Amino acid sequence: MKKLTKTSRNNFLTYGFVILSYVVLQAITAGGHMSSMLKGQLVPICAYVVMAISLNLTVGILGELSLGHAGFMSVGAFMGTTTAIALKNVIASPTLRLVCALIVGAIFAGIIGFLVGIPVLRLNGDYLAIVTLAFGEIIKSIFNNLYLGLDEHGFHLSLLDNKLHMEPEGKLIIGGPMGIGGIQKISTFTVGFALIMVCLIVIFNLVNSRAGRAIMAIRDNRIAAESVGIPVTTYKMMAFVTSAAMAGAAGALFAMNFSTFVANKFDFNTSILVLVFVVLGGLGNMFGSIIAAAALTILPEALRQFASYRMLVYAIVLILVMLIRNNPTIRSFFERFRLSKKGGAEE
Amino acid sequence: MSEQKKQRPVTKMVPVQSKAIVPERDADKSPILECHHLGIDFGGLTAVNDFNLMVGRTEIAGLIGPNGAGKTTIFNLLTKVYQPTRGSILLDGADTSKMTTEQVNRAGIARTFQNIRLFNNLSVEDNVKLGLHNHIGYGMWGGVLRLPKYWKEEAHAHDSAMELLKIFDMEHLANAQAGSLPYGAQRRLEIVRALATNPSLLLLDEPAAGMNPSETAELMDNIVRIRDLFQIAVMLIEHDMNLVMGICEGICVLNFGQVIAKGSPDEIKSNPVVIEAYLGKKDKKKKKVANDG
Amino acid sequence: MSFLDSLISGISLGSVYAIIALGYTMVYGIAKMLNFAHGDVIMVGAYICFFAVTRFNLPPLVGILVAVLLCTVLGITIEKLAYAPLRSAPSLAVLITAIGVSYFLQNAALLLWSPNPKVFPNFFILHGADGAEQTGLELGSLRISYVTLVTIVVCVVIMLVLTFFINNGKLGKAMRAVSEDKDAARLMGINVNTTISVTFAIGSGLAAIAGVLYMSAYPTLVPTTGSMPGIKAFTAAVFGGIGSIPGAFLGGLLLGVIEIFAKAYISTQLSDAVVFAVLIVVLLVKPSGLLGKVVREKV
Amino acid sequence: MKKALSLMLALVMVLALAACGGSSTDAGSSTPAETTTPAATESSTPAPAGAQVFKLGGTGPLTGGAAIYGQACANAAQIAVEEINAAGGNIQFELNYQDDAHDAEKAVNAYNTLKDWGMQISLGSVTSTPCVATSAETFSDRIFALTPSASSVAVIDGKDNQFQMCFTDPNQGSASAQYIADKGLATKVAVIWKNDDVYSKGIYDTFMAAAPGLGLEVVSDTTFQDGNDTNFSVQIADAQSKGAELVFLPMYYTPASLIFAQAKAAGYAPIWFGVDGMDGILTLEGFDTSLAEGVMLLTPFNADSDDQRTQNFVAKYQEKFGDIPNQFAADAYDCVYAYAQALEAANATADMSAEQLCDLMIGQFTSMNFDGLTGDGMSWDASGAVTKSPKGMVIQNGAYVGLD
Repeated sequence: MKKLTKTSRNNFLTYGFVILSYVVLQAITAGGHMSSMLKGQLVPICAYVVMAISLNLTVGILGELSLGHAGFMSVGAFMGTTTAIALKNVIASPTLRLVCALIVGAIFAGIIGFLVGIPVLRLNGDYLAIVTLAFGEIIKSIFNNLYLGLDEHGFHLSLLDNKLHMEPEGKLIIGGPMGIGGIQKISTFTVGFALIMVCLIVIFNLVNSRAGRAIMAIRDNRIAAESVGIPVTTYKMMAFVTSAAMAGAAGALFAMNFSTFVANKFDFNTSILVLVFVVLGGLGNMFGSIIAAAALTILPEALRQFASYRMLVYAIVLILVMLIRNNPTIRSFFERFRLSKKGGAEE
Repeated sequence: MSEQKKQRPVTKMVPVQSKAIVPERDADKSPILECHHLGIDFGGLTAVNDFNLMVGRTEIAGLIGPNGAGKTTIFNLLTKVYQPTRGSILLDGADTSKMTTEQVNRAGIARTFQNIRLFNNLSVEDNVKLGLHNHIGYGMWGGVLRLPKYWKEEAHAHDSAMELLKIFDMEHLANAQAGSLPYGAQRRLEIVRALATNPSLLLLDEPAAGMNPSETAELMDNIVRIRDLFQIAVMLIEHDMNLVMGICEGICVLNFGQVIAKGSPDEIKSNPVVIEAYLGKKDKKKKKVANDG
Repeated sequence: MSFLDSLISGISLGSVYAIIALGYTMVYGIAKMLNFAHGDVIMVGAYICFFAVTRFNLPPLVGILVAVLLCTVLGITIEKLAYAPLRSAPSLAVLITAIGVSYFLQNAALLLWSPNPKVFPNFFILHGADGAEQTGLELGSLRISYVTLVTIVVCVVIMLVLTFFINNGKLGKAMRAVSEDKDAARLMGINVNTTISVTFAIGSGLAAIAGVLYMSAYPTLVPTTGSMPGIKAFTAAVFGGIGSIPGAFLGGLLLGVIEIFAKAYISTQLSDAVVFAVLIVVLLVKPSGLLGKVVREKV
Repeated sequence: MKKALSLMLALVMVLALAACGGSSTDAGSSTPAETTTPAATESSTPAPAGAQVFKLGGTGPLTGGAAIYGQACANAAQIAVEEINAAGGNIQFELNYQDDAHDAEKAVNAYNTLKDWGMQISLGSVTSTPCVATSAETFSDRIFALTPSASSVAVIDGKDNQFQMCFTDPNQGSASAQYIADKGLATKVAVIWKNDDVYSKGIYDTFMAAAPGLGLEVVSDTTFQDGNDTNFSVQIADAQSKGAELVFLPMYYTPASLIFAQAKAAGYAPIWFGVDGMDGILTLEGFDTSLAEGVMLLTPFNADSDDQRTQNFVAKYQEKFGDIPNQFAADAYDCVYAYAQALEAANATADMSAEQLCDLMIGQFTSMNFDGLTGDGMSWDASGAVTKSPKGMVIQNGAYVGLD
């Protein structure tokens, strides 16, 4: 049981860190000491944290490289926001509406994740990565050409052209390349925090259960996993769909923090950005993902004093951090530290 | 699982050309494993051809032969890592041709690997629990929502895992990372993990590789003990002749993908064809004799 | 647009993808890393050639040589500073570092050369007897530009030279050894670091040539010029079987042809989606790309 | 948690940077921050006594693929600010342009940074999608915004304090169709547009809506996207094979330059008709201007104009930044001067809050007339849309010539 307690201790530290951060940030906001810049970033940070921990489920726990995670975020953003708009006159409470939107976003992203997973999970390595990239681009392409309107007869959907045949008072929701505009900004830091907590609980509980063990076993050695009777495809799919659904919820949260968003926002670069969070934070290390996502989201804003050198500095910081993190000397230094702390529990 | 087996029609036995090596005590029971004319080609190359074998319910069988003879390939065929090109495999009378690796395991074959395949980043206990995977009775939501079933089943799995680790006196290593174990312990852990799947046939691929004589001796005792304890069949590939001759009741010798001899340890020891194959004589002659066998 | 016209358009687009994919796949084949900064080295090469020719009035050939030379130096520098320290790190760490290098090159170019587009001169113009400029061959109603012809010829030459180079000679052998197993190669006395540096040097030199040819075909040069062909070339390389040099050529050509056909016969709006859908289908049928080696895991 | 410690160490660096970067911005809205654009360094002349220094902020893509537009605006606004400050009038500006990388999320971040800095009046955002996002913020924060170039209707739609210096997209679409029909340029028309771009799509939609009523037949309708914007052979061939006499190009000049070159190679020479985004094509470095011969466009600005102010501006811009300014730059330049005029007229003082200034500016802009580089006698209606006459231009011998 020693091991269980050790993992749970780490998990509880992560929960504690998230809760503490929330309380501290809320206190600062309540005290009026929060700058607009940071305040405006709270919800996006929550969304990116959820993106990072969900991608970490695919990349770190399942061990498959995905380059199209932003595609699921996109599905969640469009579907979630559509839901929120459609429910505007049905549910009065914005928070409740937001929660519904997050759930719908997650469900749709999960469904798309399942459909994408069927072909994707049959491949390996770089080929799997390129196919996820391909799906991300396809999703972007489709949303760039999708028109969705709502009138008294219900939803009207059209691909490629803006001919929805709506009643005159009908409202255009998704406008192809224009994305969704005029969004009521109902995302809040509290809901973002709650979403992070829910996702963390799901991931930690999943990882420390029968299913999570099976997923990690597939990562460590697929053939051995098959040889002990683990249905590999089922568990790969389970991880992939869970990850996609969380990304969908993150997308809905993200989208409703802005008055507008477009499909191009969720492109390859966003997928890569989230991957950077995951790798920087450490594969399979959820706490690391949270820190990395938050730090790297704030970093470009914090670098504004460098003006036009900002993104150059960002690139240099990114490279240096990767180099330092993977430097054998520094690594072994901490490795030694770690072993002595554990008191040889391993042998 | 056992119900499933009963429901399956017993496949009609195909006459096996070569001499069966089922030990006396299993003679009245149907064999756990039958291979009929099993063969596989890789591209144009025939890796295994016309492999016929029966293994008794509680037999310890040995599969030996020079390097590259196709021994591991046969294990891979039995566990469906490769699909056979020809022939059939009957596990407890049921045809496995439509099964995948994972289904074959659930039907009762567990194995270890020549190049150890542990879940290196997981703990020893988790490795064993993964062997127990199909015997832990809760699903994804049970785990995520931490339903009472989760706690009950996990506690049970923990006890079973510890029980199994006891076979090799490995309980104290339960929390160690599998990849950090010494070589011998890794081999033992692989056996424990395979046993955890509750097999009726255990395939061991060079279990004594890299072990010193005293470790090997201990391993021999343990293999016999496992067989006695779980009442299962064990089939092993091994180069250590002391081990093979010491514990195997039936031995099958392979060379160039063909069975060249079958029989008891004593018969094999004195078989000139086997000696030839091992010491290496001219190819022509070997082939001729092999066909006779 | 007639079928043949489309085909020629597709080949001319594909030849550009192919030449970029060649460098990509070579570096992948040997160093086993996805060098996401490859597209940006192409951009730098194009800028160097542009300035050499338009500002310093060097002849095009000299301009290309200067670009190849400087890009080779750049490639080695990047490798030494950013990738070599990560030799024993997980491959994803190197991937992220490559992305960092890509950001760096793009933003450095933005600062150095401003975001204003530059129009790249066309080197592949023949002057006819009447003094009229000709940019391509006319075959009846069909037209194929010299840039395309040159690109394809250069592609084939590079492909043959690379294949020959890798299969023969000491350095080529060392490269193959490193690609198979770095540790074993080291034990055999091969200098792994040098070999990988040379690989990057060659890859970056090829990038400069690719940059010039790419810009000759599609002459708008901006600091982000490299990012699109980078992704497309990655796709092409995977399409053909990543690591396979003929595969990159074939993958690039096919990608270009499919893209043009998708635009001509399906929809210009969804052409990207169609291209990627075809890619997915191909990979499902041939999971290691068209000419990729099927690696059977030894059990 | 295996790597937690080494991770922490690496992140200390990031956070240290974040902290030192944050210190200037996080310290709250009262701190006067340094001006931080590449272009907008400190305005050199000290403000004369009694002068009112207003904090003017804007966001635009200073990095990334759209950097050309953002930098043009930031540079031109800086020139205008320097001129105004140097002239030593009552109205002085402190300018702060922040990078938004053509992204709505980053634009809101940039806007919040400006708010922390104490921005009183805003230049909105340079490009449409970010500006739709920031305009929602400036609207709810009651900060007046005048965007130089974000032409989407969604920028000003339903927001009383959002104004534009440029035409709205629909305006351009219908005006173009009207112009083509009025002048009888063609009846068979092809359109090539960028279907993942708000600007292009906005013009396209209204052009398509207006065309049938004006007797224009759109025979070919093709698109391109980001990352798919180099090879136009299919689009050109489609227009050519369907016999389009005129090709309408609602896009920026970078892809247009490729279209001209590829059409020439394909032997296709229709009438080309562009919109304001086409402006800048003649100053593209290395561009063979003969390719654009005969291209018609509606643009409010012409860098080659012999107007004294324009020449003065172009010369200054070229001296300082080495490039010839495009229409984005001219719009931004006009924005600053329009502000100067409005603030002067309203007797605004620098100690006024953003909200007070907002009300004053709404009053001024809806009532005043402004003469700028991009038009004389500009006026704004309550919706925030500008009224100015687009000039029909045709390119002849590498220069713009008025069409009328």
